[in-house]
Amino acid sequence: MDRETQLAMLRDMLLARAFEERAAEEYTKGNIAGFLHLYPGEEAVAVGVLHAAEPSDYIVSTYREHVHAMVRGIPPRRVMAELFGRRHGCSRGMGGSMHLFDRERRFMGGYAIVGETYPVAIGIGYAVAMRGLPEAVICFFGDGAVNQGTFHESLNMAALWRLPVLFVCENNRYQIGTEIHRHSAVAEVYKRACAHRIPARRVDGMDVMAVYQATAEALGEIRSETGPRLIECETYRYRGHSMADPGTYRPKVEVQAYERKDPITVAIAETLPRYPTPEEIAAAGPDAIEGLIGAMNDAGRLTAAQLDALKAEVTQVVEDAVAFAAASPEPTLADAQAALDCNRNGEVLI
Amino acid sequence: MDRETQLAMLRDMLLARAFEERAAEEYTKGNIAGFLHLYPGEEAVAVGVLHAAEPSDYIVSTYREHVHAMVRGIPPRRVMAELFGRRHGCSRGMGGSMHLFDRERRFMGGYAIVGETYPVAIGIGYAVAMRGLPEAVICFFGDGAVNQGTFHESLNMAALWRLPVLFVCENNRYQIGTEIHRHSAVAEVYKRACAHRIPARRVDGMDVMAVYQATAEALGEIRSETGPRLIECETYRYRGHSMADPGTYRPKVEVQAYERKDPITVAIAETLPRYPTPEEIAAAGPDAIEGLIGAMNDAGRLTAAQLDALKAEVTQVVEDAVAFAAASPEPTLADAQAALDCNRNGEVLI
Amino acid sequence: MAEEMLYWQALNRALDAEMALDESVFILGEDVGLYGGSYRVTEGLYARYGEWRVRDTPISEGSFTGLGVGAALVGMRPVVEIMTINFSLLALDAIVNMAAKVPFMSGGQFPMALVIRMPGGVAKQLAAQHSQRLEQMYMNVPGLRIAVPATSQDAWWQLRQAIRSDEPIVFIEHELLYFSKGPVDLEAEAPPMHRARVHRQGRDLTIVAYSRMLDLSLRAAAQLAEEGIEATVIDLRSLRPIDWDTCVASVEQTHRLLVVEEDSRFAGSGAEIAAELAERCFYHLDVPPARLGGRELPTPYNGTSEAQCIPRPSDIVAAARRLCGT
Amino acid sequence: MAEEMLYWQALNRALDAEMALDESVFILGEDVGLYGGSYRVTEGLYARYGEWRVRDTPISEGSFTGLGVGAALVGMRPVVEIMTINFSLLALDAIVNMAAKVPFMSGGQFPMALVIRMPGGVAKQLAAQHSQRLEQMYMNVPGLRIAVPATSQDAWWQLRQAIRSDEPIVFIEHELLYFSKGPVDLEAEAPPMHRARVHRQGRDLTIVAYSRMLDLSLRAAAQLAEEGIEATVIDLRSLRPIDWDTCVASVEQTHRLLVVEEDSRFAGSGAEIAAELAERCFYHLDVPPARLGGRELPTPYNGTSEAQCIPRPSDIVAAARRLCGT
Ligand SMILES: Cc1ncc(C[n+]2csc(CCOP(=O)(O)OP(=O)(O)O)c2C)c(N)n1
Ligand SMILES: Cc1ncc(C[n+]2csc(CCOP(=O)(O)OP(=O)(O)O)c2C)c(N)n1
Ligand SMILES: [Mg+2]
Ligand SMILES: [Mg+2]
Repeated sequence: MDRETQLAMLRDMLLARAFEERAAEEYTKGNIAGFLHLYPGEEAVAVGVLHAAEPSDYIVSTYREHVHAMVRGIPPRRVMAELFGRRHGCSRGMGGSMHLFDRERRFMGGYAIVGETYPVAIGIGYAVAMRGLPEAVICFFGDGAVNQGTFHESLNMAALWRLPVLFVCENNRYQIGTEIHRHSAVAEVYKRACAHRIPARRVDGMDVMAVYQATAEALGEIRSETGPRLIECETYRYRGHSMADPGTYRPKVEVQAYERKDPITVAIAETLPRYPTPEEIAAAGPDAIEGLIGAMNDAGRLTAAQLDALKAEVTQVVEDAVAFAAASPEPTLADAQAALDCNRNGEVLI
Repeated sequence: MDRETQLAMLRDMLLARAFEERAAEEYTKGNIAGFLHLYPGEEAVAVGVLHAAEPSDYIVSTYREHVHAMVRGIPPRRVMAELFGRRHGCSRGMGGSMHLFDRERRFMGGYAIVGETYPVAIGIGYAVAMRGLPEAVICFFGDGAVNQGTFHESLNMAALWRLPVLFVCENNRYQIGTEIHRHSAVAEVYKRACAHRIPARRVDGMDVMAVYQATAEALGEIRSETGPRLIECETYRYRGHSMADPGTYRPKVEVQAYERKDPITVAIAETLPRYPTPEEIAAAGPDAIEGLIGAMNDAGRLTAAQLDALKAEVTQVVEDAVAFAAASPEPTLADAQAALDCNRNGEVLI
Repeated sequence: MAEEMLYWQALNRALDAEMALDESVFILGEDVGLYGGSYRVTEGLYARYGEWRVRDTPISEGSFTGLGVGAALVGMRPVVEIMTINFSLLALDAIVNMAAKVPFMSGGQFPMALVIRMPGGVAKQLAAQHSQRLEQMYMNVPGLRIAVPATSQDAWWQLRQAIRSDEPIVFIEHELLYFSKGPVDLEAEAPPMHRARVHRQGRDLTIVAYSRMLDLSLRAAAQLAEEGIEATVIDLRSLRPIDWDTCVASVEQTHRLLVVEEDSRFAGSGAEIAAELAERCFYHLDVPPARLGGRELPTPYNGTSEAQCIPRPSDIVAAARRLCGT
Repeated sequence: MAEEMLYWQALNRALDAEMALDESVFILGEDVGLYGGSYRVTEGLYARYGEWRVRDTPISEGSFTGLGVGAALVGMRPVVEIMTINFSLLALDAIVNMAAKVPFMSGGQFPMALVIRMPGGVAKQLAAQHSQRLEQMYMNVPGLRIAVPATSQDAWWQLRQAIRSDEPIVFIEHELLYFSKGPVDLEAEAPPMHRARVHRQGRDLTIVAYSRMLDLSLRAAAQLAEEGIEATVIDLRSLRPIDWDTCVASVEQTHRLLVVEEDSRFAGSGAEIAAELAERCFYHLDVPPARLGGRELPTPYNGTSEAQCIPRPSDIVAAARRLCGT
């Protein structure tokens, strides 16, 4: 891989981390409301996948999609303005954090009802296949989302009609507070694709280069019209499920369970839903960002000064995004009505 | 297998065939209305599976369930009366052909929205597991039904919690007019169970002994608390999907397609949806009923006289069922109201 | 020039006409292709347009309706057929949470030229699960429009309008109307999709109906006329939006309102119609606004009971007589 | 003796009490166990009753609700929690096609002691998909009952009644009520689950509300009283059936009706309420029966616009003033 690409990926990961941490702050300050799902820890997935995609490809994402949106090219300003619910947000203040859209960049939306991304993705894939274009659709989803019926329904249709869809699982091992072994009989998500004979593989989702590589290969295969592919990226998130989930409830449950010493105590202790502690994160090996920095250092592709410059730049970008968002006006009810009427084409109803 | 069991199975298969052919007649006469889905050709499945089950097991079936109901022990009289929509029907005239129920015999219903049988079955299985009883639940479904989201959702939960459920696919290769290769990317239904690590196998659904054997084994495993099992029975139906589907439309479509000689012509010709012709049925080997008769003959377990007696008996049973149904009164609106209020326990609403 | 056509034929012609005109129109659903559609509505189209434009689907209502949503986002005009409205419960997330909301949530960036066709209503002894009239479920959803053609002419007009519209449209047919016949003028200009139509003018009461209840109401009106009661009969044609002006104008003349619907009466579609007209026409009404709907029961399989659960012309006549105090 | 309790605590106590009494009661839903429930309603129960009676499920709303149906058929009393009403669209087949119909279709052979709990309503900036009030979807379904507790006391009473009932019950809570406080008398005898409650008596108009709109209506009534307008405020507590007698008796005294609902007004729950009362109270009404509902828009994310889409006390006051001609 050329140095430019690698550097661009590093920059996007740094930006992602800085943006999300700042979003958390702004949420605490009350500038952002609703459910806010953050991405720290998982950056290598969005960055690796989307850098391997073409601008002509379509992206379908979930409610944890700020980073996907920015890597895709939506200006951080417009993403932050959407989080603030403002008029210059990429969804004009109507969608918020969970519903970022950008038609021009083929960012087809964040979907917040778990399992919606699959049918949307195969629908776009159907249109692409019908038109015979060399485009692909990238469909993101979590490990918890594979238990929604639409997963298998859509995979079957994608395989049956050889639709150009790349299914990307961001497996962070948790469905809110439920660990994967407690929600799925088969915890290796990629193995589920066997039910539809879709070629599938697992990659280290903390290694951006591995994600990039796997994506590039899969997209190549898809473009030669061999049908859908599935990639499972093993990753984890450092924070709670959303800002509404600080995880503080956990000791209490644990204590209660231990106090009672009933037969389920052990099961509870073993499967206690919790996010990794800083120590565990450290023990798990270098962070995706540190990993990339290390690799680039070793290869002589990154100096300390360059890294500092990148960090300064993304800090500046985030600063600017917040200032932009804060200055953007609030939408009015007339704006909301216009958003609803966007497809009415001037037809006058009663 | 002892001769008694084999004879009982033969008798049930003969009864099934005679009952269904008579139901078709009664439908034509206008005594039965609604959608009527018949079972000729598939007898070995219901008979083989249900003879291997215990009276304490629960049965959940589809809209093509007259035979399941009778093999389970619901008197043909009460099934026919239900088809007639009468008060002495097993659902008191409220359910009709697609919705046979018998609480006492643990016949938990025919479900007519494709895909409903799975969640009902795992719900009963959940209750059984919770109570720690040695009962099992048998869940029937068609090949088309595996594409409903509830299939994978329910299989996952069944495997995750090791529920005592035997999933039985009646694969007759058609979802109404759509052949299996046109509705499923993987046409071997049992292979889908791999997504949930459920032991699964395929058996010849035209061989009642094979079906019986496979079911007995699977139920044994389930009773030793090893979790769910899946059996796919390859079978076919001689008639159209329902009485509303005589299949007469087919030549027309074929002709139109050929006339045009456009690129899809070949595809249409190859995948033309149709039911097997009598010749094809013959070529496919002996019918399930003939097969069993032949085997019993060879083993010296059945004489011509015995066979004749059996046939006469089932004809008589069917005759009696029709007479009973015709004599049964129609339910009234008060009966319908009572059926709705069955769980109100006398509470007086406004 | 009008020609006689069955309702399903009018729908079939409408599909054919739009598919011929616009390559972005495609059909998908169970058995719509080779089989030709459960009610023949898509007959012949597979042979004419090929499998990509007339797609037989697996039994996966949630996902193939969602597929329609995705395709519409990139400018296609999918016509999704759900075999009956009863199965649409499996597709409600796609219809209510996606089709109706995605363009709005994006701030108005995306088209949603999606049509979801399905027959509703009670047919003949299909039992409770297969005999629902669920239109009221779609009425409370901003972002959707609902067309309910009652005649062959409207089937032809409204389906073409629905396909051309960039808004998501729930298109509710009726199992018992498919084989009803009526004149269709293929050249005549269509009124707006949501405009109500006065089928008969009378001075004594206003009957508001839609879908299959139109025909029943007209039959009742004919009988009432023999008794000297002259009823206006309005076919709403659209359940979202509803053409209030046409209804109000009529009630202001007749001073009596009878809403006839096939739904169970409690919280059915008629509730909105009656509530709104009660408010708008309050000072013009001589007697309480009345609703006649289906009975508060799941539909029994038994034929006699089933018939008693759905309004019949005689029920309409009786209700009208009560309103008119005769 | 009444003690102050948060709404979620009252629900929690009700679950605990019934689980202790009856082993056939079990809970299932996403994160109801170890996590303790998204809104804490099931807190502590997993530790107390174990994983078979408090079951964390995968994200499979359709099937785990259907699991509840199956378990109820064999005499269990499942309490299914759907995380929010918005996701219940994925479970409608289980609720409408199965829970409401299977006992009937079997001719009355099976119990269906199923409770489906879920919060509904607009919370705070969750955007269109997560801000729905879908209760009207359940109202037109014979075979279902719908409880909509507005106070901690009713949360305690009605949930216990729902669990004990052998009928399928849709139990709609409200995201913004979970942390509201109110007195709960754990010993007091409960009125029937469907009985409406008059929270305030006044002579000038009748305000009919439920769930979160009760509190808003009471606040509006307090303000109206300062202006000399005395409103009766009725909390329906149940949306199927509706306690008409209580409402009719009130309207006969006040001669003015205002229905306040959170739904988008068109075809919302208020339509049935207004239509039925318009008919029953026609000769007692002095002015047209009025409805105040949410705006005809998917809910915007932006906080200011969102607030404008839901009735506020000031809107209720204004509507009441209009009705009273002041
Ligand atoms: C249909 C549906 N059910 C439940 C929810 C509530 N919910 C939001 S996110 C989530 C967990 C999803 O887990 P996963 O797919 O692993 O994604 P992650 O949040 O870990 O990225 C749940 C249950 C929802 N949004 N939609
Ligand atoms: C959810 C749903 N969609 C569609 C239908 C209409 N329908 C009834 S039976 C059937 C085909 C089912 O095929 P399969 O599962 O193979 O069973 P078979 O009829 O062959 O026994 C369809 C599509 C339905 N009843 N329910
Ligand atoms: Mg996860
Ligand atoms: Mg089949």
